[in-house]
Amino acid sequence: MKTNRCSILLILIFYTICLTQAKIINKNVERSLDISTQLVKELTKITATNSDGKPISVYTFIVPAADRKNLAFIAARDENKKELKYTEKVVDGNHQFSIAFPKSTATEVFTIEAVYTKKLIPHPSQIPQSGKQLVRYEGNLYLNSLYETKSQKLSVLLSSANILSYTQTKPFNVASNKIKYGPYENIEALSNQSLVIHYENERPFLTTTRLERIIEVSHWGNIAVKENLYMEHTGALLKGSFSRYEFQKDARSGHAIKSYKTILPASASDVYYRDTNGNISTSNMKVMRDFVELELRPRFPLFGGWKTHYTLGYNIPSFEYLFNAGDNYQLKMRLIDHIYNDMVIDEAEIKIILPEGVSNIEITTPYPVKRLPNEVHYTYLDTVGRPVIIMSSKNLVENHIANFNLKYSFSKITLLQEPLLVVAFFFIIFIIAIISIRLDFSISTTHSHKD
Amino acid sequence: MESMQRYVSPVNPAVFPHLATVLLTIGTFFTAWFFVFVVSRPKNSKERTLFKELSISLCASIFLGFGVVFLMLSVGIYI
Amino acid sequence: MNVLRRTVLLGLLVLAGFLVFTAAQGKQKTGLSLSEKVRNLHDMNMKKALLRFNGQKFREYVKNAPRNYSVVVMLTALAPSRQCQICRHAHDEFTIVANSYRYSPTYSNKLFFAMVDFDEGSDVFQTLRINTAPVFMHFPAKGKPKGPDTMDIHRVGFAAEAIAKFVHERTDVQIRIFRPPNYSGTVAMITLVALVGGFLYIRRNNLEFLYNKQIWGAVALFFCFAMISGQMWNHIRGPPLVHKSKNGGVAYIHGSSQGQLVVETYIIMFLNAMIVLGMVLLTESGTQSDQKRGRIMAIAGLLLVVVFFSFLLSVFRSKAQGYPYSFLFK
Amino acid sequence: MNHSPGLVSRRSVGYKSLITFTVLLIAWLAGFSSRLFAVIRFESIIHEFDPWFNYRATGYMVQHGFYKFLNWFDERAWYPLGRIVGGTVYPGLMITSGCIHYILHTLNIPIHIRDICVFLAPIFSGLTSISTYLLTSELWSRGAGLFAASFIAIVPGYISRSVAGSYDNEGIAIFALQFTYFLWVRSLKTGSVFWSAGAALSYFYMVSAWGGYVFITNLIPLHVFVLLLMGRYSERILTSYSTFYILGLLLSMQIPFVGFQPIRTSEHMAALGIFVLLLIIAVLRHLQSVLSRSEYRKIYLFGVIAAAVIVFTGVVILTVLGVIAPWSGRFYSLWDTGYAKIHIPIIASVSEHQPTTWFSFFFDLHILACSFPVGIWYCIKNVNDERVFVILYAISAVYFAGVMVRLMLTLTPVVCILAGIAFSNLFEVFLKEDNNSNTFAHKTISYVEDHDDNSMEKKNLYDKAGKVKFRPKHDTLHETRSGIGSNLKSVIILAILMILMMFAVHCTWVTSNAYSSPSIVLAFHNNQDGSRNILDDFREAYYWLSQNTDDNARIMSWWDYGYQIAGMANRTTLVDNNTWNNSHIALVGKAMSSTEEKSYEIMTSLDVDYVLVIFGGVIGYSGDDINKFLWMVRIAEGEHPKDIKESDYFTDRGEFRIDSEGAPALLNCLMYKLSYYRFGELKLDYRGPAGYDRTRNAIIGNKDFELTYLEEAYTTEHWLVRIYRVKKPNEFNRPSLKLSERILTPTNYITKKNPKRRKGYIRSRPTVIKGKRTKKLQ
Repeated sequence: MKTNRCSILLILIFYTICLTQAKIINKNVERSLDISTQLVKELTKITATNSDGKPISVYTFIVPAADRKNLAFIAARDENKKELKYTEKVVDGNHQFSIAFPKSTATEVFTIEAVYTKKLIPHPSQIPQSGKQLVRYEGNLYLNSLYETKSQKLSVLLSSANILSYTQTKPFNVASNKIKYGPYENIEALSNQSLVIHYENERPFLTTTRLERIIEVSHWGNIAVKENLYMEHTGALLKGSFSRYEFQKDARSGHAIKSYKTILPASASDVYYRDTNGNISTSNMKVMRDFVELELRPRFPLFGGWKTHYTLGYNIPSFEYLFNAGDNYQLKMRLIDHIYNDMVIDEAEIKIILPEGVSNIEITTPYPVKRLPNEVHYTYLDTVGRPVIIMSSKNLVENHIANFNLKYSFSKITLLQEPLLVVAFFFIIFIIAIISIRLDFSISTTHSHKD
Repeated sequence: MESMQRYVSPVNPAVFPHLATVLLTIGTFFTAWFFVFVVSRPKNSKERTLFKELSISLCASIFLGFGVVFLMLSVGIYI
Repeated sequence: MNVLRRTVLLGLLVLAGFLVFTAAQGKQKTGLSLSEKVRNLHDMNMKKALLRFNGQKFREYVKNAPRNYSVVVMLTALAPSRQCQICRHAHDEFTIVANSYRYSPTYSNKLFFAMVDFDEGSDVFQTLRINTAPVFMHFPAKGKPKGPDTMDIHRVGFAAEAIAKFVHERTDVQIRIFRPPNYSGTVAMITLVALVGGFLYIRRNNLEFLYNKQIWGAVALFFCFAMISGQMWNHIRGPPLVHKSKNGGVAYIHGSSQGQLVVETYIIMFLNAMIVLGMVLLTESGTQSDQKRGRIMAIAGLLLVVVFFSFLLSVFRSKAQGYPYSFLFK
Repeated sequence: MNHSPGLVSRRSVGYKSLITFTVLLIAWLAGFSSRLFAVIRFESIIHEFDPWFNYRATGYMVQHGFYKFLNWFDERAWYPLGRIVGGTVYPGLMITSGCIHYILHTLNIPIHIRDICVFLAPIFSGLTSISTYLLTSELWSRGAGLFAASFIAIVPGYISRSVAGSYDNEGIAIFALQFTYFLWVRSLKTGSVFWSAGAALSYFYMVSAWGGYVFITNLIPLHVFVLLLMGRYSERILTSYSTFYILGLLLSMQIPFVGFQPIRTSEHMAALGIFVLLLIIAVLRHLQSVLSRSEYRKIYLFGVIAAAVIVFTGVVILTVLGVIAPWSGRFYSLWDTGYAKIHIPIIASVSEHQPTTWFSFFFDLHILACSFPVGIWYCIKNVNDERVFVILYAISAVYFAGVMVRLMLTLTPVVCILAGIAFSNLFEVFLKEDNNSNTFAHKTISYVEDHDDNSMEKKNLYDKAGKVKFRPKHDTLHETRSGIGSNLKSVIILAILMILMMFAVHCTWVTSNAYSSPSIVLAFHNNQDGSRNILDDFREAYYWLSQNTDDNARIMSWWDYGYQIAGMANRTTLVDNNTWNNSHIALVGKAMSSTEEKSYEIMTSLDVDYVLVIFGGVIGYSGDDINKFLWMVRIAEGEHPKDIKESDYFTDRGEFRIDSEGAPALLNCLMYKLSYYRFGELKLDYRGPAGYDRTRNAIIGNKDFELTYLEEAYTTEHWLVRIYRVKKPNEFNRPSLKLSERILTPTNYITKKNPKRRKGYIRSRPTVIKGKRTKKLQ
């Protein structure tokens, strides 16, 4: 009922659009849907042709409004894995990503990678400690497209072979933890056929509700990184009581998160892992060749709905990320870094603290982020304070791990400021001593003046 | 951009602790000297001693100052 | 006919009534009424706070039914022939409780304190099936005494406070214990003061010795030694003099670091004193004019200090598990 | 020892003060670093119980400011009563660390308040040693002072309360104590108002820091009194004492927690009495100067007697009238040693209120314990005003230390002073050159050298090499000497140094083994491989509470853990470590020691959300709640003798056992159930039986039971802390009541809860009877 009404509406839109531009059809569409983790990773390979041999200048890929808030990351690439630029606009409810092709031909083969978060709904929403975590995926069996599709396939990758129910639209077949739909021929544009899969997913549903990442640059040759993380298990909630006995009895306690691995940069040293109550003594570090693997165990295993919060920090020698020519410096670092595999970050705030006395700062980020007004940070031996650059962003996933690029200029002489400060401090003390001598107090006031 | 080379600290971080110890010891030595000199200073004849005191204290404070800074660096307070 | 039957019936009724009446009379005679009991008890209590029952009295006032008061009874054997030392103490404590209840504002006819001596009421002991003394029992106003109505003296002891607590648990009567002030201490103090005063009075013409620092010093040192060697602990905890181990041996040193024995503390006191003496000798040896004397004092002092300190250390070591250090001998 | 600086050449004065300075510095460093074991082994963390409250209060003050702190009503403690923190703490500690925090932050030194709190006590230990030096050099000589400073820097009796992380009042109070005494002695010697005013100020700091200030208020008057008895009255005493008393009185009354106690309680009356006495004597002295001898004698006798009588009777009368409060219980238990055991079970239940064995004297003081009487001896031998003070200090302190273990703390400083005097005398004898020409310079120099490497020894704990290079120096020093004989001298010196060395080593051993474990993180070495494991269960549980419970959830636990829950989990607690409300604690104890449904009534009446118990049975941790359980029962019994009987929790043979022979009351009480819930199924090792309690070494008696009114919310990794959630009434189906109970409940419901209805019932009765009667009549 609802669907066909909106489909009518969509068809109207479709006509309006068809009037404007030439008729593009999707010759072949291969979608692969990876819902084996807490993310939904959708990779769509589209072969589009223009019916009237003209080259395709712009291809418009649409995402329904309902999914837009879940869409964390989207990118389009052509055959040889080259990024394609796109612009986003909203046309009555649908978000249209119009992809422009630099050298446009009549037939374009390209892939669109999209990552959705919070699209797998645990069902039932509460399970006991020993229960299995079941989730539902709801989506569209067909590609949401403005264009008519000749043939399309869909392959779904699940985390386990334990599938309770799934949409059965012929033709389809089910391998152990794979479902293959299609090929479906001649799908009308904007046609919508609901796809529902209800299956067991024991992968950790761990969300970083807030990440505060502080990068402090010191020109004495060190870059200190400190991350405050607020974690929450966003899977099915724990129903009833937690029993340590049960937990100890069976080693695999399904959906509970005991530990996870964080990957730090190669030369990370003096790592600390603590919270408001002090050190968390349960973590061990493995130094690999080109990264440091840190296995973090929270103080307590995380069950559905349980939260935790910790601080992770480490030092990196400056030559890893800091470059200079004369007095011009450039900091190339990851805006956010790996926390755990298939991570989801609801909101992140990144602070970059530069040394005292830097000037004309300019920053370029790999993807648009929200710039907050700069602040001033005071720490040891500071006089005027250090400039702090603050950025924030929402709904991030692993694909967002990319370098930012920060340029500033700084004169080496200012390095001497701090030592001289201390020297001055001591010297003043000595001067005071000298003066007090002149005023004829005695240094050792401990003579017992007996009369 | 590629003209830039990697930035290394003016002082090799490996030597921070040694530097700190050496500078601090020298600094304390000067302080002790200053101490004795000032305490056992004859009450009369101010000027020459004043200059000497100032010079000693200057040396002391320079060594102590740098020593303290390197001490902080070596314990991981990167200022 | 009918009349006759009526008269007979009447006669029977009268007879029955009479019988009943006489029976009632008889009952009246044999047992005291409740009010009488209470009155008697009260009168007795006026004379003595702690009522002394024999078997018959006990049955009369405690066992027999009509009671609205509860009685706390001490069953004991005070006769010297019985050789029950504890009973003496128990009796004293119990009288203290009884007195302090008797003269407390909460005094009423609801509660009485009584005692039964074995030699006066042995039958009571048989009826209650008791073969030990002393036993504190509470007879509630209604019903028979149950398990918790017998005071567990093995656990709580029979100090007056404990008895008062027991009474308060069983019957809601709060008793504040008024111990009759223990005069022995004060008497001793007064005599001491008197002696000292008299002494001073006799020696009033020369009070030099008051300024004798040696005496004062000795007193102060003795006090310090007493405290350091844990005499206060002994005073509070009352440890045994020595340990008799199973195989007949006698242990003078308590094994653990938690406790100590009386003899042990004396030993320690002695060791401390020796060490102090040694140090004093060492210090004095310097001030001697005569060199030889000084030498001897120094050597003696050194020996005293070193030997006794290492001895003390080894005693300490035997008590502290895993203490690594020792000086001369283990 | 007191000399005019003119005699000796200025340069030697310079060296002397330099060496003095160095020794004090080294003492400070040694003391500081020997208190860091806990930080090095574990981390910079606040230690056991009370420090957590101080830390929390400090954090509050730093966050909200001083005035907010002063009238802080903490509704997270003693639910539902709450606690007026500002009026019930000694704020000195918080203010001190708060000020440090403020200063550092104005200097842009961003140090977290936790670290300041952790390191406050070690830093103040340095100040303590300096003030001890000052006091001792007032009393005897600078050499003795250096000895005393080095001793108190590392003596375990003081370290036990001032290791890094034990953020407690004593840490700074000892400094205040020593400094007050120093200023008092100085003022007594000089008779100047300046010093006595300083003493009053320092006394004010002491009052603001610790309840132990009562010791000062009684010791100084005692000193004055004894001086009067010894006929050592002088204007100096009059000046300094009257200044000190008046100022100190006024200042001490500024502390909210102290308030009017200084004029209302018996503890403070001695000071007042002495003050009056002193004034009267002063007046009499004055009269003596004006009157003739004969009449003066009469007046004198009369006056003194009258004064004594008046003061005494006045105090007694006021006490009887209740204007002056009698001795407070904790204080009274110092005199009547058996007092607490009978009347105040909570005081008796604390282990540090026990008397002191000789073992712990030696454990805490080592050689000082056996050498400080020498100091007393010499102080008495050549006595003067200030030495009278130190003698009294020693005597009283040693008595108190004998009565209570925790008062060892007040004994330690005076022991250090006197031992310092003793040893300095010793070395003075044996390092003295025999030709007595210009003795003093050499004396002090030799002194100073000696203290120098004496405290070097203290440092030797950290580098053992140091000592060796000093020995030859001694021999060279003494070879040239004649008299007692240089060899003998050097032998003696070596022996004494050896003993001092052992003292230093002992101190370090004791500190590292006994006094530096932050009882919230446990460490144990497992035997097969020497590896060191860390049990972090407490923080695990508290952090779980702070993260996964409602922000104002109410948590019931035994009072030991109240402060930690408030500090680490930041949740509301029912009872905590300042045990001001006995009945509340007894209520919790009752809930713990009665059956599940009975305690559910109590818990709902206190609307408890979670119950936290400590259970050591899995890892063999002996300090858990089952071992404390008897105290809960006793304290509960004290308040509710009807419902709780200690005897019910013992077996017939009067023993406390948790296995199947255990008393039924114990096996079914809440504490037992919460501790052993699902423990019966757990096999610790393959051979061992299930449900084997390692702490009590027994198989638990009540194995498989289910909880009706609570559910397990969380249990830490080693089962050390177990948290249960109290179910809401709609969350469980109550066990069906038997018919009798069903009848019973409404009756006592009417009688107990609701008197109105009963009244109505009574009123209705006569009317009915009347009605019948009237019918009959007609």
